Amino acid sequence: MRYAAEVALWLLALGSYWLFPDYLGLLAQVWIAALFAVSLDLLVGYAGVVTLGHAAFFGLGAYVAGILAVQGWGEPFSGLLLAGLAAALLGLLTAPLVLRGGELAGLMVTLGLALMLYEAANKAAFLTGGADGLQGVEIWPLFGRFRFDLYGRIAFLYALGVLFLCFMALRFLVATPFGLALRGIRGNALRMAAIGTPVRRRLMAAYAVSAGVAGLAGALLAQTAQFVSLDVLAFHRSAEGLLMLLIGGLGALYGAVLGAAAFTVAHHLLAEMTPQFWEFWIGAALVMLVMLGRGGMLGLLRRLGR
Amino acid sequence: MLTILLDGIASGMLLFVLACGLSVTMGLMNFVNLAHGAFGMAGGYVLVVLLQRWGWPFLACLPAAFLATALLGLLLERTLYARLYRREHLDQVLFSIGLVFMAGATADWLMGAQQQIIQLPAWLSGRVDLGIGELGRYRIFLILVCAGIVAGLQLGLLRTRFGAQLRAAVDDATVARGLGIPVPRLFAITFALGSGLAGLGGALGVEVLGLDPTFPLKYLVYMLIVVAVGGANTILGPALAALLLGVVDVAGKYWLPQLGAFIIYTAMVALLLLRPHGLLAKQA
Amino acid sequence: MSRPTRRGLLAGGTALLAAPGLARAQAEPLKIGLILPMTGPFASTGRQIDAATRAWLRTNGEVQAGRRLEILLRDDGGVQPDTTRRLAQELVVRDKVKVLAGFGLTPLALATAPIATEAKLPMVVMAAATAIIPQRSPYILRTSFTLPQVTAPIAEWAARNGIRSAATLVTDFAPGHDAEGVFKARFAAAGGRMALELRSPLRNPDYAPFLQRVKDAKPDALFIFCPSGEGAAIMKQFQERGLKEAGIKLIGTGDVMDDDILNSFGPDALGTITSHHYSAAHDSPENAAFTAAFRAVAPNMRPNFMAVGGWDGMTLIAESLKAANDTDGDKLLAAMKGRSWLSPRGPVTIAAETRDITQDVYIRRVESREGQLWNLEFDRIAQVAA
Amino acid sequence: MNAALETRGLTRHFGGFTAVDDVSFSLPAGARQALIGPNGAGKTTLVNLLSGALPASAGQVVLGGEDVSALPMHLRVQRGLVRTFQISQLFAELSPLESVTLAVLQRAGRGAVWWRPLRRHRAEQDEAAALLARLRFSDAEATARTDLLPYGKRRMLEIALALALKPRVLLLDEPAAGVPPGESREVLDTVAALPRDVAILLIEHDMDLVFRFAERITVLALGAVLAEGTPAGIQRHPAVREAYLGEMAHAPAA
Repeated sequence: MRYAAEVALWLLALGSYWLFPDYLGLLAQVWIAALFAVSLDLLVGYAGVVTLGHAAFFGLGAYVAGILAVQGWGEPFSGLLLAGLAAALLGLLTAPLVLRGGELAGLMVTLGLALMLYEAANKAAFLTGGADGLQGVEIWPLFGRFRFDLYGRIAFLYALGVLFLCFMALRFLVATPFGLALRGIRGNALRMAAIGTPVRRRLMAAYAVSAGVAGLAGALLAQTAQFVSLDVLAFHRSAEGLLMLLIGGLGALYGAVLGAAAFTVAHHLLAEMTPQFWEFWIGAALVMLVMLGRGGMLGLLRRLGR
Repeated sequence: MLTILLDGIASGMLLFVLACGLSVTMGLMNFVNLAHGAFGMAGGYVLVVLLQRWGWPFLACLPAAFLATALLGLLLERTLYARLYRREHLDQVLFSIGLVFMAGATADWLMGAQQQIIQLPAWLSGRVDLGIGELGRYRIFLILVCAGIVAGLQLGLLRTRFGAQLRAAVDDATVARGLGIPVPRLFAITFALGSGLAGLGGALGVEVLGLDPTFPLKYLVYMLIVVAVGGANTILGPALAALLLGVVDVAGKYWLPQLGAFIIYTAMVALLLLRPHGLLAKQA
Repeated sequence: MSRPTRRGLLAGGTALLAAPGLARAQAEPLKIGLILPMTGPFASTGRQIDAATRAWLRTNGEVQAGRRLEILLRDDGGVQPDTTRRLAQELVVRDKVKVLAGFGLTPLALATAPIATEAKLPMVVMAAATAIIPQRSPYILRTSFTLPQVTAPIAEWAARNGIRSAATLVTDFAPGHDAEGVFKARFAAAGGRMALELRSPLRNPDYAPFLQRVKDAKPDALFIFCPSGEGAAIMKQFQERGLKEAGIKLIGTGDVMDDDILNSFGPDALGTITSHHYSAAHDSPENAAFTAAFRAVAPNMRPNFMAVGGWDGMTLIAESLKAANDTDGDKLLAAMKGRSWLSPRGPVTIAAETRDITQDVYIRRVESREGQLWNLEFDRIAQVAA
Repeated sequence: MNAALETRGLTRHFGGFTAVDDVSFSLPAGARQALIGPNGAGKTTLVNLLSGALPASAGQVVLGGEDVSALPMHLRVQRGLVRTFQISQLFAELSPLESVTLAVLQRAGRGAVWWRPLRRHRAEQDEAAALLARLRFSDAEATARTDLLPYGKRRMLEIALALALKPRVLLLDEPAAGVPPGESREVLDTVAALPRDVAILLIEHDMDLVFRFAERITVLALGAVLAEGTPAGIQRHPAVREAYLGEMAHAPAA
């Protein structure tokens, strides 16, 4: 039953390629947003570390992939991989700072670090293009054959493929002893220490993995849009990722995908219908969602299923 | 040199008035209200409408901005916020960001997207030579008003019955309830007070911080910094944090403009790492 | 979303009245993808251009050369270039637009340039003003202005009018760098001395410390460039810091003395001298018609330089459509290159080589007329190339 | 004699207040010892110092001859020093089976395995299931969400989590707190049935349980060791009677 639903969901995702051929660009953005939200879910939903600065890793990944391409290395897969590794490394380096203090302090440190990175990218205009964005990103054809086209066909398939692989890897990860340990830490970090678990080391590992996946998402954006702007590091990117995750439902990975799809599509439709007031309706939907129940869309589905 | 210091103090004071309500909602009600800046924006727009369109005197607009936003805060607290006190922080984040979006779009619809500009009365514009340096009259006015508010809050918290009840409730809401303190009413009044102060801060800030529909998000980060660095639950902690923030920010932009906002964020991260529970908190 | 419906009715009416056009009105409409910041910090740019395009359609009719001009408006929020780019892509792929237009800020236009190239569709930049933009794609044309174009005149005017030393304060992004570079070069060439060069961040700027530095440096004049709408905040601080009393003249490009918000600056703005290609107070029958049409659509706004960019963009598209009598991108582009017309700002030409706009630039002074503030033009530099 | 656990001059201040004051005592291998004392004597603070939940202001904690004072809690646990909590510290959203499996995996050094799924760790899961069965958890109880279990079961799970770690030294912080008398004996019997090489320190209020269980008793008052000896000796100890047992004499099984 559960597997059937999962398979159906992925088939639907792939099928949207033929169902909505005019929306491939938007759908590629959905997959990228979903990957970002999934990376957040590992951290927030499983390990229980709330962050307001995850855009730092998304943005770093985007800039690494983008700068590589500008400097003459436009091969997509290796660029993607390097971007993910760079983001994971940054995650590993900053994790001790984030995990040092209490909940609020840690939250603010994530925010502060992301803002610092934003400013750094803004000032390092020689490398990043500053506020004008990184120009001249040219990505080579996928497998040396499939050029990123105007219709977004290759972008769609590439982004969905990377999302699927990362999702399955994370799905595997959360079902290992390591994944169980993260859930344990989210449930009760004191007890985890009392059964001998090096809590900080586990959280650092989770932070690095999550950062790496976020970096992959950022790199996907840079490669499919062939452009990077400061915006990839902005606060609202972090906030939107969190919103998608909360809308979809925490701690089940699929919630992140659902939330990202719902948020991106709703945003798009509303912005198209009322270019000036879409924010109002998004806001109203969020308020309603919270007032009506918890657990996001996944929680709603589960309650309906009962 | 002195001008820079006083400028920093003025903007820090203003930040404190904007943020102190947030520190109370976080500390007392344990509610992460990211929509706090929306009350500041509301207060700003009240001032703009009263002053620019209806021609009220400036000094009458300030209490009006306070009252209007306090009332708005009370209304929202009773209808929406009160239902969410026991929910997870993440739910509160989602809810309050939703409110920010709605507030921004509403302000845009009612007032337009442009920066609002006000004309101060003559006695508040221009500069005075204090002998030690020149300072804008409005900055002096800001410092005086905000210092008055800090002093009033601190005294009110220490000397009044309401303040005593509030402190008891902050320490332990369950015990306070057991002692017969009407906690829901206390929460409502405090929330209204915090919203009103944000509104007043927003009104005072139109001249200095500017005002447009992106105000709530634009200053959210600054307000969060004040609360996180200052520590929730106290008046003096956030006040000190706000002053520090204001001075460092202004001084940094004066002497090291090429570093921009980098300084302020670095300072925040450093402070958080050194004193994770707030400037004045006893460190565990 | 009732506007297109209303517009549809209107178009029908126009077509009926214009009997000769009736048969040709059956032709496939020309879809124009208009991408503007309608929300966010630069929303005023989007509102101005949107209003101007609507005013244009009301004045000139929706049917041009037998085709209905259909505008598909999209909001990119002004700060996310990848959104602008995706919207452009969707407009091309899904909505089959034949012209892309709008583009409030430089990064947004730059991010979209490859789409225009790949789709082979004209991209009419109505606002963004960095010099390099049209070089990023052979399909980009511009109906607004470039910063070098409007900056050079004020630099030379300043040097001619007794200003020996100047400071610059520009927003830290490409147009700002353009303005800073050109001002410095022209001012120095004319014998002036640069006292201080400052750059303020694009987002969440606080101008107070910058202006304090300017005051302490005591130049004869301060040259300012900032995005449309930010001028108010600078003016405030300029007044409050007492730079005027300290004998520092405020000069700049017209972005600072934006017509949209000029009235709210108060009397302190009086006497400020700027150079720009358009003032709402420009004295010509074309401008009178334009401002009247604009007011009819947006009674609470005064058209500014953004609006005129939008209006002229529509003129360019419609005139080229008439000339090409085809919606093919390359044919439209060919018809657009080298086109000249009489704009509300004066005579303009889209230079065939650069695809950028050649126009008159005016030196203006803020003055009060009938209780309102206006940028009154007192000098003109004819036909400045971009 | 080689002590399993020993403290030397262990001290902890909170501001101006000294909660634990220069405590030196030792727990021999295989001990069945109790730590008693009136409310506020510093018992829980002492457990927190021993387990590493709190850093000591001064003094040392020596585990099997090794000074562990500077080690964080999880490293002390890995060396065999395990505690339970007076107020249950459980994983509300996990089942008892998952919770105990976590502990078993951690003990077995497989807590961070990320390359093999949980379901292929049969041995650890079987061990956890066996332990829970031994503590009379039904299959349904073992797989239900922990926060839905009755209170008594949750107290048992608290102990199960400790036992799963196969401790050398076990600190039980009021394991029967809030458990009805019948069940509390069951709790203690489970503990008493542990192998003799496990040293156990029982912190307890319930004198009945203490005298049933302990072979030696340490009395803590005002943060300092007041007396130490056999149950009979402690009962006769005049200072203890005055400071502590006196007030309890009326209700020995309170």
